[in-house]
Amino acid sequence: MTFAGVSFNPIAGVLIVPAAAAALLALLPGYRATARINVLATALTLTCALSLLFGRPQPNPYFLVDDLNGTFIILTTFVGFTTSIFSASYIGHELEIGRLTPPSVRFYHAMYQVLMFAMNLALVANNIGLMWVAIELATLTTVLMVGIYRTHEALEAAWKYFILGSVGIALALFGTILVYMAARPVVGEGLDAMVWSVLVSRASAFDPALLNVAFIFLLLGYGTKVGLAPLHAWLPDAHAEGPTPISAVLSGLLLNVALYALLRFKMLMAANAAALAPGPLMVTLGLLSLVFASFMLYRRRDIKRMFAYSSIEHMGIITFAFGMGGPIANFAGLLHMTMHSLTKSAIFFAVGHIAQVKGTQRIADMGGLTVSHPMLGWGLILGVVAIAGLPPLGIFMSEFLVVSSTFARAPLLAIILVFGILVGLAALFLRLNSIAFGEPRGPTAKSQASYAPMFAHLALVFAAGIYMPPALVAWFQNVAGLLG
Amino acid sequence: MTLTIVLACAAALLALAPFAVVIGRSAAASRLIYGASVIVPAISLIAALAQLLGTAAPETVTLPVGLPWLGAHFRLDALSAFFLIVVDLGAASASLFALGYGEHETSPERVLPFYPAYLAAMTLVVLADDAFTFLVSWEFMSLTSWALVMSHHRLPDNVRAGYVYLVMASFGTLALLLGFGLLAGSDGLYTFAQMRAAHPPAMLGALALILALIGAGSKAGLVPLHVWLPLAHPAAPSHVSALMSGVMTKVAVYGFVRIVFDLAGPPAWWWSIVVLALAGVTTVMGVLYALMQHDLKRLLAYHTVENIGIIFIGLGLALAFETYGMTFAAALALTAALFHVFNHSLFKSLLFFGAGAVLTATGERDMEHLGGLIHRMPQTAFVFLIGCVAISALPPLNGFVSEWLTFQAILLSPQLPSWGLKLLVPAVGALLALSAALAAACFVKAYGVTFLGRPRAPAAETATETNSFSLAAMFLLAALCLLAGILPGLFINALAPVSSALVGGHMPVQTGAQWLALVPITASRSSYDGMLVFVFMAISGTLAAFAIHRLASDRLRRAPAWDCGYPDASPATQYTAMSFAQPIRRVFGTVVFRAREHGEMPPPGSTRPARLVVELHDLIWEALYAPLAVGIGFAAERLNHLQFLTIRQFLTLVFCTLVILLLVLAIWS
Amino acid sequence: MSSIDFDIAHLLAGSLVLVSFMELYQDRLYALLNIYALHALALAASVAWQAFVQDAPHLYVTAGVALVFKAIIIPVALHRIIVRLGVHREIEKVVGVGLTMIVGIGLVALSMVVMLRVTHEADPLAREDLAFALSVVLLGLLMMVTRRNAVSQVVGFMSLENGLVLAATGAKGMPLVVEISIAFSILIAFIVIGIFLFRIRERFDTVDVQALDRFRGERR
Amino acid sequence: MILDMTVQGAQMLLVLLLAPLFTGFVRKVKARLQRRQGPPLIQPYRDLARLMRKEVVLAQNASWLFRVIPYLIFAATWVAAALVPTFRTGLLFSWSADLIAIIALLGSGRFFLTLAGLDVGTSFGGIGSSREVMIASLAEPAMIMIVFTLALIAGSTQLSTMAEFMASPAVGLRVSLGLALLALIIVAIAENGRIPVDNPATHLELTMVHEAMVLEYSGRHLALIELTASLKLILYVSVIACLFVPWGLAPAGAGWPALAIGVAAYIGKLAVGGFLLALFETSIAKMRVFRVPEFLGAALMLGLLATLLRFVSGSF
Repeated sequence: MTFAGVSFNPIAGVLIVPAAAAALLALLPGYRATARINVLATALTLTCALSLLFGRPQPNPYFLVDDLNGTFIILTTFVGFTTSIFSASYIGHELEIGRLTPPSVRFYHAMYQVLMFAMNLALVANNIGLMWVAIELATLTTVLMVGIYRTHEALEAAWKYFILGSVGIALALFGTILVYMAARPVVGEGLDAMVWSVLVSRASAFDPALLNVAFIFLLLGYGTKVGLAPLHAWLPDAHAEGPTPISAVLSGLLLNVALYALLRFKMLMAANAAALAPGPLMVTLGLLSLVFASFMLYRRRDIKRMFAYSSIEHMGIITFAFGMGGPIANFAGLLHMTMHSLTKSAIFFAVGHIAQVKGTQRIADMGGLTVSHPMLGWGLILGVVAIAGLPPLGIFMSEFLVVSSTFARAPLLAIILVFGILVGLAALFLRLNSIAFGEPRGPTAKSQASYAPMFAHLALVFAAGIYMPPALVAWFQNVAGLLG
Repeated sequence: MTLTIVLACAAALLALAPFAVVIGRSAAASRLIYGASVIVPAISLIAALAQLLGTAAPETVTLPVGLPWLGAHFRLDALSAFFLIVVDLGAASASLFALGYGEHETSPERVLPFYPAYLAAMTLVVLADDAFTFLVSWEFMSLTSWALVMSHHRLPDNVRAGYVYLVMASFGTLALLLGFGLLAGSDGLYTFAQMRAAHPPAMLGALALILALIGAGSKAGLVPLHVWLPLAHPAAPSHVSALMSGVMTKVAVYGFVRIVFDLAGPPAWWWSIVVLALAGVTTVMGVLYALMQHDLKRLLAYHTVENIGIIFIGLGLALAFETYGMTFAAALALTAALFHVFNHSLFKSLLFFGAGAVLTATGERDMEHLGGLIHRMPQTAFVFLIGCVAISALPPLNGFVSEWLTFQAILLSPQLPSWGLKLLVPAVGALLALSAALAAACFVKAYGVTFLGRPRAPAAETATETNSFSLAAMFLLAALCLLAGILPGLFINALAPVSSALVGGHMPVQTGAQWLALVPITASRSSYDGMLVFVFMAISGTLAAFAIHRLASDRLRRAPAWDCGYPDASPATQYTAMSFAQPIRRVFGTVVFRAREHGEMPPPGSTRPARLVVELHDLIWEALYAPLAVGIGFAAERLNHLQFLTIRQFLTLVFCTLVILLLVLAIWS
Repeated sequence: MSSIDFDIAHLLAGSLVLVSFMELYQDRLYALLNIYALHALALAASVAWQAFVQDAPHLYVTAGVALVFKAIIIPVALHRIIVRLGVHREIEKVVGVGLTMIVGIGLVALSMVVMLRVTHEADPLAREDLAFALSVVLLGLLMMVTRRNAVSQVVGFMSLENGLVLAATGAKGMPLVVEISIAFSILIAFIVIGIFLFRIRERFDTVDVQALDRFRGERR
Repeated sequence: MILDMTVQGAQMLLVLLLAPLFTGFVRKVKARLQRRQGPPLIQPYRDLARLMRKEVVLAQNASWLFRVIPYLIFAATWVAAALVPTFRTGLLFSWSADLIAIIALLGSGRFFLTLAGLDVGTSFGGIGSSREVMIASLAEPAMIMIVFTLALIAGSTQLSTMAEFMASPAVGLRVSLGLALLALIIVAIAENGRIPVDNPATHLELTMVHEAMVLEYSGRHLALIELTASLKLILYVSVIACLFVPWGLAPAGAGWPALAIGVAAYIGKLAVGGFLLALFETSIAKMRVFRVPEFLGAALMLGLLATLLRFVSGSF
């Protein structure tokens, strides 16, 4: 589209801005301005993404924007923006207490932009090879950021993430190759056989057996990134040991991006009648992750690791919902994913500041937050209430839709689902009680936190739970229709 | 129109919450908030009364919030109106009480924001007309009351209570969610109107009943789902305890009635058996638990469990009669249940207010440290006594009337064809009678130990009468108890539209009978006239007093207590709550609680007094909940090892998953 | 394509699987490295052959990368590391060679079964190639899982990745093959460097031997 | 109407006046059976009169409730007694409370009496009250069960209707009736604190229940309580009489001769009942307090059994 005669392409915007910012941050000497540049760049990216609402470019062999990834792009850029604001104050504090050195701060911000670039690229890519490359780039970036503290724990977490991630990369690539093989006889050699929009239109003629094998590899490859049990191993440690903004981005965005890739291939599978239905596989993995993570929540002593497991739990629910399929379940899955991104990142904002004021991540060393730090305490409570799926916040709506629509179709699955949710809720509140209530424990120094991002997210979640604008609903329903 | 007013009131209450957050700590805050919470429910109460007594046609309103393509449906029919009256009456009186009581609140900023939201939530539950709105309001009600329970969070017990409460509440909500999912079907017909129209098959209806029993029952406190109730209700501030015990449990009853009588289709023969069995057990267990307590508020909470049992007995009978088309009997049973709902909301709130007044005056909930308050808090003592008489189902007060109606309903049940019911109903009747007698015993204990006798601790000696707002609230409820006791006909007539809407029939209009007597069936069969009994007692009592004082002596002299000649025994020689319950504990407790007593003799030479130790076991907790907790803990512990695997082992997991999936693929097709 | 071309491609791909088995069999690190060099060599050969058959010159690049980087640089680097860090020379196994072999054969059979379901219009070369590639991938994974030494696990990962390249090159006319192969080489370089940086003498499991139990997850 | 009024009034006065006499009669017979002279029949009246004239000695910390309670329980019991058909069914106000309500009225009487036991705050008051509620907690359900049985037979809970039905030949001889009668007698003994449950004559502290509760009462209050006790006794006897030996009861709207017969019959029944009670009391020993639950549990079981029989088939 054109603004004031200057031709402007939003896709280019969401890609070039972060890339340029990354380069700038990498080259620029000094670290003082970096945080501000970071915020500025993400804000710019967000505006570019929002301009997608007013018109989107034609799909070409490399890039595609439809309602599905439009949702993801806007969500990603928005959370990326708020997180950068949070990260400014967070990193500032880290710098003060000397956990981070100026060079590492520069490195951090550059990497942040690279990550944004990679995720946007993965989202807008129309070429499955490109998508693969982008997701792997994102993974490797986060690996580097997880290890940024250089402590033994951080390095080990990063290493674990790196190794498991690499295997995931390999599996995903193999799946991609198989898809190409399946497409080639039908579409013909060359680029077209990797262009998703072409693939999905011709998928009915593909060789089902090849597609099946391909999907299994893709499910495992990208499922590793989604953090589905039993492929989840990297996730808790990466969340716990990396800087909190990265935990927020990981939980809020990267998991979604990987899930997005899965959804694309699910659509591909669904387009071919003879291939095996992707639903049951996703349902199984989803339930497994949900129940497993809910039980893992109980023995957690590290607050960030606990919420990392809760992310696994919710990715399980989302995967389950998309696996069930159908207009209601898909809508619920989409809604749940959006709400989870917002809520979980808000929780990590709160947790980051809490860990900073308490000087530790051990749950045992924090207590009575509502007394010592009311804003943080109540913010955390609100977040946990939301993440536990209690009304009137948004996640309740999606869980309502998932459970009620499932129970009529597959009662047993719904009962397992409900069981998992309940177990998880009990664990979360068990910890919340000791963190937020009772006599204050640990240092009670005031924190110079930036509450704006946290409460902005929570306000959005709350609003969505009460009232969703019809336009958004129509949008989501449309996407649900796309997903079939 | 009415519905709009009511919804506006709910909205106003919701709006109060953020306002309370803003002004939370200021001095005038509590007066302001509670004052508003008196007025707004009062308005809504008037509207609801107009709806019920005017027997207007149901109104519906749909707001564009909530589930997007559905909207929030609200409906005000006779049933909703009745329960709305219960809710608003309780809310208004509680707020009135809190106008005075709130002054003593140590951390008002933790109570004020949630209180109005809680009231609004209860109102919305009763009005909701689609599954989503219902569940949102329902769980929001739990959430706000949880926050109120946590308001005194520095006591570890309260934190634990809040935890158990929230988990149980979510459990119930999820059960209801499943039930609604069932009734709504796969294509999501979430409005109650659609569910009514759907006529679910018997199988579905049955499942819905079970889920409703779990969901609503856990909120109402049916045994064995009651465990959270005696923990959470006492933990909250007293006016909130009153609302939770007196009103929220009734909202749960509403949920049950709405689902089972209105939505779940025609009942099957065994539904009533399940309900009656549970209800009978609940009734007796509740009162026995209560007898074992010496914490005043916990005792009251357990009595709520008992009364919920009585209500569900009525509902179960109504189900049974409805199953076999005995419309009239069903109407009688249902009316009895609903009337008891109303009565219990009155006197349970009253009693919790009294407990609150005692708590503020003495700082004590433990009866073993109280005593003799009747001298220092005469007015509180008086209204509390009325509450005790009412809840003990003694004439001429209202508790008796509803239990009497339930008995009448039981006496109609021999006509039931089902053999299971033939055997079950008399047993339930016996349990009901037993619980009535035990309740009387329990409140003799509660009142006698708290208000009568001599102070057992300095706190009780220095107590002073509570403030006038609280007294006003208590006297209001006491007056209503008396009114409902001596003129039950009026209230029962008001219930006619409800029962005719639910079971297609209602009791005969009561105002026809002579002297406003209550005639459920025919005058020759059974009748009761609370007013006459009351008048006779008043007349004969005053007559006797007058005659004796006139004709015989009216001289009076104060002297030390006689006590068979033992001089000035210390207050410690009085009967305590535990010792008062000892005979009953010996009779029932040895079985129900595995109660054991043994004396602890001090070793020779030590001056420590010998002590009598009583150990009680909560068998339900030990048999049901403790194993569950252990099981989950065990599973968590086992799975936790997966956190500590080496990278190679994690890779092995990935590898195995891959191989398994490939095998599946190889085998599949 | 003529049958002789096909047979040669088949032969090379098969040899790759064979070499994978030889890797599984090794119990000395140096020998393992040599075998891996052989593996890479076979890969290079088969890629080159593919380039010739498909007359896709860009594949020669991939072949070259395989030859230079994987067959020479990496083995030498690992050799150096072993010497420098004084890693134990013999390979710790989780399960015995025999069992590993049997499982490996099972995996090859599995990949055959899975791939031969592929209908016949996908040309035979692709099918066979894929079957072999899949077996190589699975064997590489098996190696990573059943070996304790970091070095042998790296080797396992690298042969897994060789399988990928084999598949990619077998996929006629697939774009980005070269880029992908190079990207993967870089990835492997990272891993090797990581091993060197973190002084991983024996295992992947931790960045430092005595840190094995002190720093893992919640144990702190 | 006038007649009804007078009859109702007469009934109230009759029970009130006869109650002490009946108590005296029982005592006399007991004394005779024990080969004693025994007090004269009118002794209870003398006691009441003397107590009335005495001044009240009130414990220091006795509350207003303590002073109100005697009148309360007297009123409750008297109203209850006034509604039991003694010599004529269909009393003017008999419909204002059916049998369940009458039992409940007695229940409220007991409720307040037990409170009185706790008011002064002495150990003996506590003993009395706690044991009383224990006894009541079993006696009341038993009584309700009995009412169920009779109500199911007579198809009503109105005493008048029940009595008329019992008088009618439609009753026949029924198992459940026998069980109910047995249970009712046990309950009546327990409720009135007679041997073997309690001993109205004793003041041996550890065995007494009713007397322990009223230990602190004196003067007119004590008089009222004594009067209430005898009212309760006569009430139970008349209930038994009108339910199980309803013969001679004048029907509603009957003329003077029938009424005369009714009164005479009632006096006769009282005499027999009193004699039997005295005989029973002299021939049995008081049981330990914690045997009482078993005794009453038996009554409860009997009542429940009778009700079940009625539920299962109409023919029992």
